[in-house]
Amino acid sequence: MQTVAERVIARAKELFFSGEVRRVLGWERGEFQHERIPALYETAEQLEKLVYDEYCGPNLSKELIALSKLEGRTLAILKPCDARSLNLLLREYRVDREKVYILGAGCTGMRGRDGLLLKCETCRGKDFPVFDEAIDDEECRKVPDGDRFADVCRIEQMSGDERFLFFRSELSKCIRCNACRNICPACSCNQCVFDNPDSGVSSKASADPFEDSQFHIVRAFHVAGRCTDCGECSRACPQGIPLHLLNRKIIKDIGELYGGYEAGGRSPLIDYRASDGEA
Amino acid sequence: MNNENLRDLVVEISGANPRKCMRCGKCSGTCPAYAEMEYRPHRIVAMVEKGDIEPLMRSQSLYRCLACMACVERCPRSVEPAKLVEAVRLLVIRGQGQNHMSPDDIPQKLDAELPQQAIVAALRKYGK
Amino acid sequence: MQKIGVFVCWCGTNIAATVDVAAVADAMRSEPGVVYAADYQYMCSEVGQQRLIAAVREHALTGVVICACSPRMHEQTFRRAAERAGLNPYMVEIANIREQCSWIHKDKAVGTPKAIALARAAVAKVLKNAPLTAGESPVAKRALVIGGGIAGIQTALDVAEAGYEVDIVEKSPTIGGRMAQLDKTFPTLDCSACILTPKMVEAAQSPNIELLTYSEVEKVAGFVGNFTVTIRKKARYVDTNRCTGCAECVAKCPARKGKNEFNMGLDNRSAIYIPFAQAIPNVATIDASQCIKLRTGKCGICEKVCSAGAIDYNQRDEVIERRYGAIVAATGFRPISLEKFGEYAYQESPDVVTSLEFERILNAAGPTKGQLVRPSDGKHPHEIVFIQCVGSRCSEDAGKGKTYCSKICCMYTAKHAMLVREKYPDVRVRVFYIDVRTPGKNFDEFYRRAAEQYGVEYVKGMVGKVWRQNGKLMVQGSDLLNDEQLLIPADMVVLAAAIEPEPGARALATMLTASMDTNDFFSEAHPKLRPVESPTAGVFLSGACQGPKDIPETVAQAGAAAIKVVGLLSKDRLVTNPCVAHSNELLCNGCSQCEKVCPYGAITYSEREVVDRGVKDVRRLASVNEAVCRGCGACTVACPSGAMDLKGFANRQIMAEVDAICRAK
Amino acid sequence: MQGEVNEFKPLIVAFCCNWCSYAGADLAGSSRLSYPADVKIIRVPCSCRVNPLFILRAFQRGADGVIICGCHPGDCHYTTGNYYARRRMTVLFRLLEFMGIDRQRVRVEWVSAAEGAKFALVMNEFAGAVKALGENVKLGDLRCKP
Repeated sequence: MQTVAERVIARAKELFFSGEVRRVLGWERGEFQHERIPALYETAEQLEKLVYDEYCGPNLSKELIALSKLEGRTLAILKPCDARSLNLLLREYRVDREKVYILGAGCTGMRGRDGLLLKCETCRGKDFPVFDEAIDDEECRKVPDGDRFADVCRIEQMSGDERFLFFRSELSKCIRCNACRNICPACSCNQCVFDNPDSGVSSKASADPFEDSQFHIVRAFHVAGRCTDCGECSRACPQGIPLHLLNRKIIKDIGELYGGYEAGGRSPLIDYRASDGEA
Repeated sequence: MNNENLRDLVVEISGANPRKCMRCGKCSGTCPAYAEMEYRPHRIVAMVEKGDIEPLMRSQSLYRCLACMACVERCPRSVEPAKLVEAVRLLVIRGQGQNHMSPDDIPQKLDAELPQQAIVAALRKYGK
Repeated sequence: MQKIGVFVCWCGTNIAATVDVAAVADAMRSEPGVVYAADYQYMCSEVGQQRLIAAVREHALTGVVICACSPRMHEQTFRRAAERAGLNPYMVEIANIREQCSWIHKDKAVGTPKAIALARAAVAKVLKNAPLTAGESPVAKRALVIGGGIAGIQTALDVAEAGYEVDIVEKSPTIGGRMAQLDKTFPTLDCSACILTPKMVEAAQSPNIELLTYSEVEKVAGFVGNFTVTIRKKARYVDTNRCTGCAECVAKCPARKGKNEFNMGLDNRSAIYIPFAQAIPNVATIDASQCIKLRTGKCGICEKVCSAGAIDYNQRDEVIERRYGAIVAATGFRPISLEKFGEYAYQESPDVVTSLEFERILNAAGPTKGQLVRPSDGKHPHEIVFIQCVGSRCSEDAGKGKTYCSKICCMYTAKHAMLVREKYPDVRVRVFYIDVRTPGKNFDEFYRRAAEQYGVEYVKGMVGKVWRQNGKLMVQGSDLLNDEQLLIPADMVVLAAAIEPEPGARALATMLTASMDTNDFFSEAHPKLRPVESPTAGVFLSGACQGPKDIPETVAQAGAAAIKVVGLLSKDRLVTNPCVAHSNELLCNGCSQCEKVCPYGAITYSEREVVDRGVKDVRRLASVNEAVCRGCGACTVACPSGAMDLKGFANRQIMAEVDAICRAK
Repeated sequence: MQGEVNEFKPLIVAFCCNWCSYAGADLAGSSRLSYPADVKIIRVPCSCRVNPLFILRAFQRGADGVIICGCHPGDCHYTTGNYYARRRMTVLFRLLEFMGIDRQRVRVEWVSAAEGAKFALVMNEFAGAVKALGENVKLGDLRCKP
């Protein structure tokens, strides 16, 4: 990892100085030892702060929606999971491929304050579905064999009332800060239905407690068949709500019922078979 | 018991529905025991539907039915006449409060020449 | 500021008996936006409509709610009335307080509050309605008839007669269909070919009719007035322009093992064949599965003997695409398979035949040249048993046969029995029947003649079993009226097999998006009032594909379908449904989900400039072709941002209805 | 009489497609086949028009059960709408169940225009099932602290 990280930073700088790319999207150090914040570097001076290490958890792919509208190419350092998210954005025409230089960065699992990130415990794989070049090594290609549906299965085993109490206690923490929505690479609407007065569901402040749970159900449904399972919703949530469980439940169901999907391909929810089972 | 109650009982025991009969007579056209019966299969269905169960219970026709189930197989309306016959037979047997035949009796009655269907049919006819 | 008027209809006592109409009107007066509410006996009457018009004018209403029968009944009526009053017709909403309320509830204590809830929902919806304007789409002045039997021929002739062009697509090499296979027709006993072939010739010669025989429909796109149909013209390996129909090739062809479809497989035909003498077009067709040349490369005799040079072994299927304004399904019927009716020994004995096979046996152009002989040994039969209702009128749980009456069997069986007795008085003919059903002009007289004058013996009862024994067919059946079981040593048994729709009809219905019933007969738009129209606009039904029927009924229905087609083609433009999808470009993300889900290909994407909150931006945006969109709304749910919405059933409208209904709690 | 006053009346929202199920409901009406007044029908062009938002909104506003009725698979007036609806609702219903919401409160049924009797039967059955579950409190307070 050490050498991979050095090579990634060196290569990013090289591409910047050669004029191949106009700017570099990466991370910089935050206030805390384990904190890395997305950062955009446009000068050589700034670029000295570029960091790539085991704390670079944040998924940068969504930033490229805006960046690909700027003049010139943007170099983005993407981990395999981030590249999956970008792939979705490319396939949905949200990012202009020509404007992005994807530097794939090998990853051995990212850490946060409490150790290995949740999404990394059940890493979905180390391949880059889309990239211009990738830098990794043997160690980076090892995939941990965690079962990403273990938590979903555990909850499925609980009684209906237990499940209800579990989600009620979790969702009751929601403060509607929209961090989950803002970080989610599948949540890229110009304007969210929840911010649109014409949708009939907009609400700046929740009028009743149900609205927050409705927000999360609808959000899970809107990203159903498109979610790349990057886990950023749960990582970003300041209240620690395990929001990824809703998405994973849907991913698991779609896998069992309709044979799964790869985000960016035709979503199983805009597809059908005459032989599908009944609801 | 009045006619309607008896009819309902026969319908309940048999699980068959005589109202579905369209009076085509295919059961009687099919029945191998037709000649020996006082009441023929189509008539039996009609009698059950009407509630004329008592004359049926007294009739030997019940025991002429071979329980070969050909009428059940061929009935285009799936009325299942043989099941109605069987149900009436059961009414008679239950009324007598005894079994005419129990599975224990079978071994001594076995005969290499006897078709297995006949054994099953005998149980259907004489068992409870 | 919206001003809504609410009109509560009594529908005589249909509504007023179980809904307190005055109370409903009263409750509506306190609903937000409602400035006028009234009740009246018959809103759909001219007087009722005048009241609506007067109220719209007097109170300057901007929207109207009618609490009455189902919108499927009178939505159009009230929209037109609103239009006459100067209101946009789409500012009308119906609260269905008859079918959904007064008719299903027994008293006012239940009916009135529910009617109020339904009325509230309609008011809530209409408050969110926007005026809509119907668009127009052009009509392609050409009709397509699928199926070249008597139904298709008659429809095409009538459409052509009215001056419109029409194509007949027929999957077999000739038009004529089932009627061409019949010997005589009931109840007049005139020769089927004699009355059919002039019509076939007329169709071939009409300048307005094009026959696409040996062709099949592959794909249907578009909508009423604007169908685009892909048709595969299968390779005949014969140039139809050159072939003279001399049949020299047919006589010389060495491959003679093909099943003769025209004779129901009772004899064989050559690999190159003309189905029957009066076939139209009268040209040869090579059956590729039988032809030695096409299978092995050797032979080529037909090419050598053809003086016209019409044989072309290299011919390929041709795929053409045409535009039509209207499509008529006339795909016909076939007898059912009898594999589940083993008791009649149809599979075991060649002397047990279906009625359609018997028809061919009686026909002078049939396998026996019209001689009544047993298929097994060619001997003259002395005893024939006809069995009716074979596979018809079976209960659903019987696991075999059809639940319906096939309708034509009683009459053709009487016909067959009569023909046999007329020509061969020595033959004893018995008909086993469950009921003899002869409604129709001169039908019962015909049946009685068979019994009384021709000595056909009708036996009330059913055959249970048929088996072969000593060169005879033993027929065991019941004679219910004589209370006996008959055992008849017969020479032939004729089964009146149930009829079913042609098996290709299901796939066609899917292409046409026309609905079918559980038996695969095409459904009508209304079983009584729109019997020749499919629920899918622009698709019409002719003949037995809609349900069992005899020739006169088929011809009548074919004519009715033709007039519906003509009515449609006579219009230059059609008014399109304005309740179509619409994309809000400021909300559209350009993700293409809607495009992928649209069944009509109505959504396209393009890069366009938008001004979003004062900022110019070029974005990839969806747009809806309103002439192609049919308003299903699939895109509206696929769209995560809510950019895609449906006019007339907008998110905010449905949401308002939900809210209003839930307010009842 | 006292018992009837206190009897729980569920509120049921039924989304019916215009071509099959709404017509089936009309047929139930013209055949005078009764079903509970608790059922209120909203007409939509197709079952695929039903947005999960509508269902959640109904629950939010106090509905005790929501049923979506469409044409039988293969019979959709728009060819494919009910197939999409079937997948969407399958996924949504499973998610709701996962979150502890009674599965019996939501249902999809295929009712053709000819099935007036089935419509009445389905509505009677569904209303009965929802009534047996009692008032829907869960969806109303998924966030409330215990």
